[in-house]
Amino acid sequence: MSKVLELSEKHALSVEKLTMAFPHDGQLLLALEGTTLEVKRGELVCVVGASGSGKSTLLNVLAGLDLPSSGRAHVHGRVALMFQEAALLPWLTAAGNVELALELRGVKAAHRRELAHELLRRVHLEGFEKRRPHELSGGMKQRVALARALAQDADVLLMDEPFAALDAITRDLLHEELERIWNESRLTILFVTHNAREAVRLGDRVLVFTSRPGRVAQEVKVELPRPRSLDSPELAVIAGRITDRLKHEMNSRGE
Amino acid sequence: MSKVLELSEKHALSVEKLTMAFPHDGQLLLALEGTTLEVKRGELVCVVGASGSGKSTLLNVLAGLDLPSSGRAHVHGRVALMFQEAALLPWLTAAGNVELALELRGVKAAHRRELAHELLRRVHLEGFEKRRPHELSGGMKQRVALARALAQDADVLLMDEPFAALDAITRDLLHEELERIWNESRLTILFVTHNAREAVRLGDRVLVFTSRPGRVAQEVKVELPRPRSLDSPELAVIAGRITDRLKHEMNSRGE
Amino acid sequence: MASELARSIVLPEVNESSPAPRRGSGRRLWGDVWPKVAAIALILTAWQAVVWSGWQPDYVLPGPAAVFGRLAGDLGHLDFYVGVAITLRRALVGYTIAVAIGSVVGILVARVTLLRKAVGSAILGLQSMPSIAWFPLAILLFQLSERAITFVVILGAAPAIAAGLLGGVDHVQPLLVRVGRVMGATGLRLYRYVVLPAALPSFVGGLKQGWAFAWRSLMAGELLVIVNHQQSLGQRLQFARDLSDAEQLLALMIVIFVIGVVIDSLFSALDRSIRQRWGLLGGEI
Amino acid sequence: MASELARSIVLPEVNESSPAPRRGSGRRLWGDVWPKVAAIALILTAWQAVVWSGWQPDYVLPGPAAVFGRLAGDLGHLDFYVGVAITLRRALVGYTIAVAIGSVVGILVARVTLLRKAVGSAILGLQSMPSIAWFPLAILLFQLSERAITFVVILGAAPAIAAGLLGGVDHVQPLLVRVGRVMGATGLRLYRYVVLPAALPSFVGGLKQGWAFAWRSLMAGELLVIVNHQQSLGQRLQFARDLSDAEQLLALMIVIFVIGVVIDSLFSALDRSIRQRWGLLGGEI
Amino acid sequence: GSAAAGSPSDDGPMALRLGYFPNLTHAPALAGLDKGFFAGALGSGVTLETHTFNAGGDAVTAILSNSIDAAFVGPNPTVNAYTQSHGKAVRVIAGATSGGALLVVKPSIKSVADLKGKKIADPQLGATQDVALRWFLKSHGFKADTAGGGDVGVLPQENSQTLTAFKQGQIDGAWVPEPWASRLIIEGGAKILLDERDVWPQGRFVTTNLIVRTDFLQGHPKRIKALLEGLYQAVTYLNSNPTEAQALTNDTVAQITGKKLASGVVSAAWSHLAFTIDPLAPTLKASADHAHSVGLLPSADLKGLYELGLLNQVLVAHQQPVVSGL
Ligand SMILES: Nc1ncnc2c1ncn2[C@@H]1O[C@H](COP(=O)(O)OP(=O)(O)OP(=O)(O)O)[C@@H](O)[C@H]1O
Ligand SMILES: Nc1ncnc2c1ncn2[C@@H]1O[C@H](COP(=O)(O)OP(=O)(O)OP(=O)(O)O)[C@@H](O)[C@H]1O
Ligand SMILES: [Mg+2]
Ligand SMILES: [Mg+2]
Repeated sequence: MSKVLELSEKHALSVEKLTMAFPHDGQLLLALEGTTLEVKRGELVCVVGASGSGKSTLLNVLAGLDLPSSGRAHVHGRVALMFQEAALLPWLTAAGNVELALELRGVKAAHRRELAHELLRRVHLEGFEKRRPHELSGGMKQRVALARALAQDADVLLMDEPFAALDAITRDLLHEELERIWNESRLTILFVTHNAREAVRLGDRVLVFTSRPGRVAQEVKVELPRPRSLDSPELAVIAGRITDRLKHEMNSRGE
Repeated sequence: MSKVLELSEKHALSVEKLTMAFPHDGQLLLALEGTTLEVKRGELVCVVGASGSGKSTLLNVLAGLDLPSSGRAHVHGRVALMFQEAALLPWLTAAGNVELALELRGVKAAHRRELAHELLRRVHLEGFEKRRPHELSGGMKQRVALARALAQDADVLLMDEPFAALDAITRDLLHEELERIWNESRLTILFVTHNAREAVRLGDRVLVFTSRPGRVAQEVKVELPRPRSLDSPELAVIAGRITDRLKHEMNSRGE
Repeated sequence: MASELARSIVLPEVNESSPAPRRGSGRRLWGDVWPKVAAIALILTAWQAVVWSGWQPDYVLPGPAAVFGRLAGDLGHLDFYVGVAITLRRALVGYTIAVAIGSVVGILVARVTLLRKAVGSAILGLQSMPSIAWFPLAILLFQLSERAITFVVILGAAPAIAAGLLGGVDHVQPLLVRVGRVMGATGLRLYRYVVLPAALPSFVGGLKQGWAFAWRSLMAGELLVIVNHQQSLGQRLQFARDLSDAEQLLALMIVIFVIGVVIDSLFSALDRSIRQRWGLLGGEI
Repeated sequence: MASELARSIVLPEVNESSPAPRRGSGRRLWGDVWPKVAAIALILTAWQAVVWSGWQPDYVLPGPAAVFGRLAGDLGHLDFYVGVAITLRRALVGYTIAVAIGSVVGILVARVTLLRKAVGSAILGLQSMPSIAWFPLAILLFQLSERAITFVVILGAAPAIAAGLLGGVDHVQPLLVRVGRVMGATGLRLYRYVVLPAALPSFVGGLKQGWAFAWRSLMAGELLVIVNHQQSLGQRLQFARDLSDAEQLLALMIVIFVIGVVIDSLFSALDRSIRQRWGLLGGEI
Repeated sequence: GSAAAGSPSDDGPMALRLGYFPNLTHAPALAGLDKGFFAGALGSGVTLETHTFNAGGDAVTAILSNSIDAAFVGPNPTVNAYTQSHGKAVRVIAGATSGGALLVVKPSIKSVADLKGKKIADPQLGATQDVALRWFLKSHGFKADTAGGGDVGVLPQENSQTLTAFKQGQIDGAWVPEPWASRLIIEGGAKILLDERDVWPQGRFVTTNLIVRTDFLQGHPKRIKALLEGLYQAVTYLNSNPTEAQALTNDTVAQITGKKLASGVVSAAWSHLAFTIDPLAPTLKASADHAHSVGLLPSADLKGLYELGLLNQVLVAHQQPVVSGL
């Protein structure tokens, strides 16, 4: 136990030789194989990888939703997961979805409403509090899901392509917002994206996944000063390297 | 009738003073207001706009799924719509989803299987034919939806952020594939995206939408020779201009 | 796309969309009502036609006029309302308890794997047990009291309600459950906040079926204890049958039918409000 | 996030995931079976305990031994199997027709707005009509023939089946319907390829409830036509009751219950296969 | 009385659909069928189709809707069939059984006076036994309302339930037909307080009679006469071979219901029953009048109910005294 506590001082999240196999048609499909990675407390790590390379699978295992076929995944502290789909509860309003997260976290009823509205304001959704999911656009749903994930106020935040449905401008604003929140708390973030520039924009490190089965093929330390701009040439260079590596991965293993 | 026929020689799609209002809480939310646009036969037009600016609403009206509050929307010929969500039928396999589109189009049973496999191969999903939607990753689902939309072999293809869930490399491959298909047939495509560079990469023209209520704020003719590369500097310049315009739109109307 | 997918040649079609017409609420109401009126008129006409055709003598198949005359006669007696009230009270009491029991059993069976394996498949077994089979047990346990009737009603309705809930829980989208789990909802809280709301539509379906079971069990159960002369509907029905009184039987069938329709409209309103919330309305199929 | 969302201080927890244990199929089977066996044993023990307690004389509440003895006796006669076979045949015939009628009515009511407004709310009205109310009409239409029984069974089951289908159709995700429409499916094809498959889970629920209704109606309806020497289950049940033969009644209840459980297992298998396809399995709630 | 000339259709092959209950009180029907009396009398040109019923109401519905031609039923369904059809649909053409209804009570009840404050069950509100019980109570100065209250609580309920309720002590007695009365005595330890025969002149009152559709009677008088001949033989058989008849009846009932009655019950019940082809018309009329006077049923005009011409022809042929209707 003491060893674990000690570890937790440094690592918020550690994955060791994780393998995940899905049975299908009598065969096994390996989504992850021997994946190993570690994320320190307060770190913001981005994961990029080809479609189907097991990124979502990894997050699901880390969130405790699925059991791996073998290997270990530790998360120290409370976890929040923002799913790839918005996955809002259809019978609750936008605010209701956020309030539920607050309620389950134990926030008193008196504060919930106010806090939920504040969180929705942060994702630029004021005025849409009372709408139900089916009345929201794709990007709006994703932003509600972000507000809900933030509402959990977890120690570790797992995000699965959270800004995929957003236009460049809104995405930019939310990058800043996320960075600010991360700066202010000791939040640990594992951020999955398919956009190399976004990964470099946000991450302390970027992990490039191999194609299926997923494993860390390359680790890129991003040492650019923050705040970074998506359009800066230095960022573009690093992103280009990552994209190349990804291309190499996909060509060598076939997709 | 003859006038319509004449028109149809030139225009595959025309929208005139389209307004769409959603009632909520006693008020009306205007998703589209007085939107007017035309797409010529065989043209590939991209639409970019802020989240919630009515892009999906426009496509739904064009596909005949929703009735507008006022205005007109004409589509000449058969329409296929690729939804923003993958929207696969959960009880059918990947191939089954594609085959259903073929069947509804009238393709003989004998050919369906083969054709469906061919289409899935084109979206780089060989080997996943028999999987059901819940066994596919987010990007894979979107690719099945693409294959299904292509299977409809319509005259006009409406695409709602079709590549949002894909990594850069797969997206690149599918850009090429889409361009090839479009080149080979006289397909008309209206392509919604939130990625300005993608819009410039693909479109003959790019329409920039205002923030809600959506209207065409700017029309950018892209006169770069095809095939274009996402990384080319000329493309980046045009995309930058579009992004600026988008930013301007969002700041002026507030989002 | 090339050759295999070569587009069939079609003349250009014009899909034209124009604004949806709006109607006043008066006309809307009328639009809801007239089909029902027409259906009733149609049935009455057909019935009258059969009667006039002389297919059966009027004491076997009385005409609408006679039956409605009889019904009007019944409705003119206070007794009748008292009887209907007794029956409705019994139905409500039994049904309420059945909802409580059915819900709890449904949740337990859905939640506790062991329990599901042990008794899950017993639900349909119980449901298909006819009410009369329970009569002796009802008398054993509750003597000749109203509670014996209630017991039979509960045994009729509770399994259907449990089955509806169980079916709903089984078909909840796993993604929603995962959302709940990630938000830290476990055990009963997961049920309260995620699983049960998601299973609500199917549960309402089960409630509806449960009502039908409750009502039919009650009609049989009311023969268990004939306490007083304030004749309940079940008794009246049985007497009409014993007396081969076709007019009375048809009049009672109309009463039962109307009660069913009224109850249905309550459930329908509930169902519509759920569908409204879930955004399942308006998409004309 | 700042102050309002300041994280509560918690000791670091360790969520550790390790591989799921795999079990042999023999052990899995046993795992499915023993809870049922335990439940049965529990019930028998409780029953026996009540009997031994002397709460009721044994002719009112016979013990398990007596009842199973009686059941064994029944099972030793060919007659018994003939009777059960007759009942099952009637149930299947009536149920099959009810499924056909219920499905067609369900689809029509779901699809044709006019029809829904006209007769949609009549379904619960019909469902809550007790079987005995139909007896005179059944005799009128079909004399004292098997068809009279079938008629009663159909009237019992078809509304439940239609209601299940209707409920399912009403709760189909609009997005899926839109997908179908965009792919060019309209009218019946939209139903065949999209709406009905999507409504399948609720339809299966309706089929299950319909079976229970069919069976209960049959138990009553079998008294309509009594053929000597070929005792159907419904008749046996009634006679057991008429004769106050508690042993026989309990033995028959066991038979009915077992049939219900067997039928349930068929429906459960169907339901599981649907959930498997839809990816609704495995996510332990 | 238009039964003299048979119509042409009365000669060809045909079917006669006969309804009855698998019950001790229907012994003449059971014996007639099982010993072949009916078949023998009707001859090979008539196919005898039988239908068994459980409730009088169903039998009447069947006869009114032309699903059967003739049925053995109790007085209550007889009156219903006649009055519901405004005197048109059916006629009583013969009797079958008399007696067999008793008031049995807990042993602690020694006299009629002890009934005060007790709960007595009977088969069904408005049924023959219910009327008899209320009439009896009224004539002994007890008040009994139809709400189960008054000096004596009258609780109509099904006979099978009565047995259970009595065994459990929930009721103090019951006025029920056979074999329930005997079962209450033998299985439930009840004792007889009153045999209903004691309240009727000559100790006879109608329990079961044979009704036939009026059309059928008019169309096929020869067949009906043959049926009555068979019934005559059956009744004669029952009265002359009581021991054998008891066994036979019990067996036939068991064939239909799946269970034999305890032989003690059969012989006890038998001693309370009598089989007679006389429909005992006045007792039916009296019972209907009683029902009216205790406020259970509207008064009924039963004048044309009996059609005993054919029966009397049969009786005359056997040199028996003729019987009369109302
Ligand atoms: N429940 C499941 N059953 C079977 N196979 C699955 C399941 N979930 C995922 N897979 C398979 O595992 C692989 C990895 O899926 P995963 O969703 O983790 O990919 P991803 O990296 O998130 O891709 P994307 O970027 O497209 O979302 C895919 O090949 C997918 O088909
Ligand atoms: N069914 C509906 N009911 C009410 N409001 C709706 C409905 N559908 C869309 N809206 C509203 O219309 C506006 C435009 O939505 P739309 O989905 O067209 O946006 P979009 O441009 O596609 O955005 P995104 O890029 O986020 O997908 C949004 O404000 C949304 O809330
Ligand atoms: Mg993913
Ligand atoms: Mg959209």
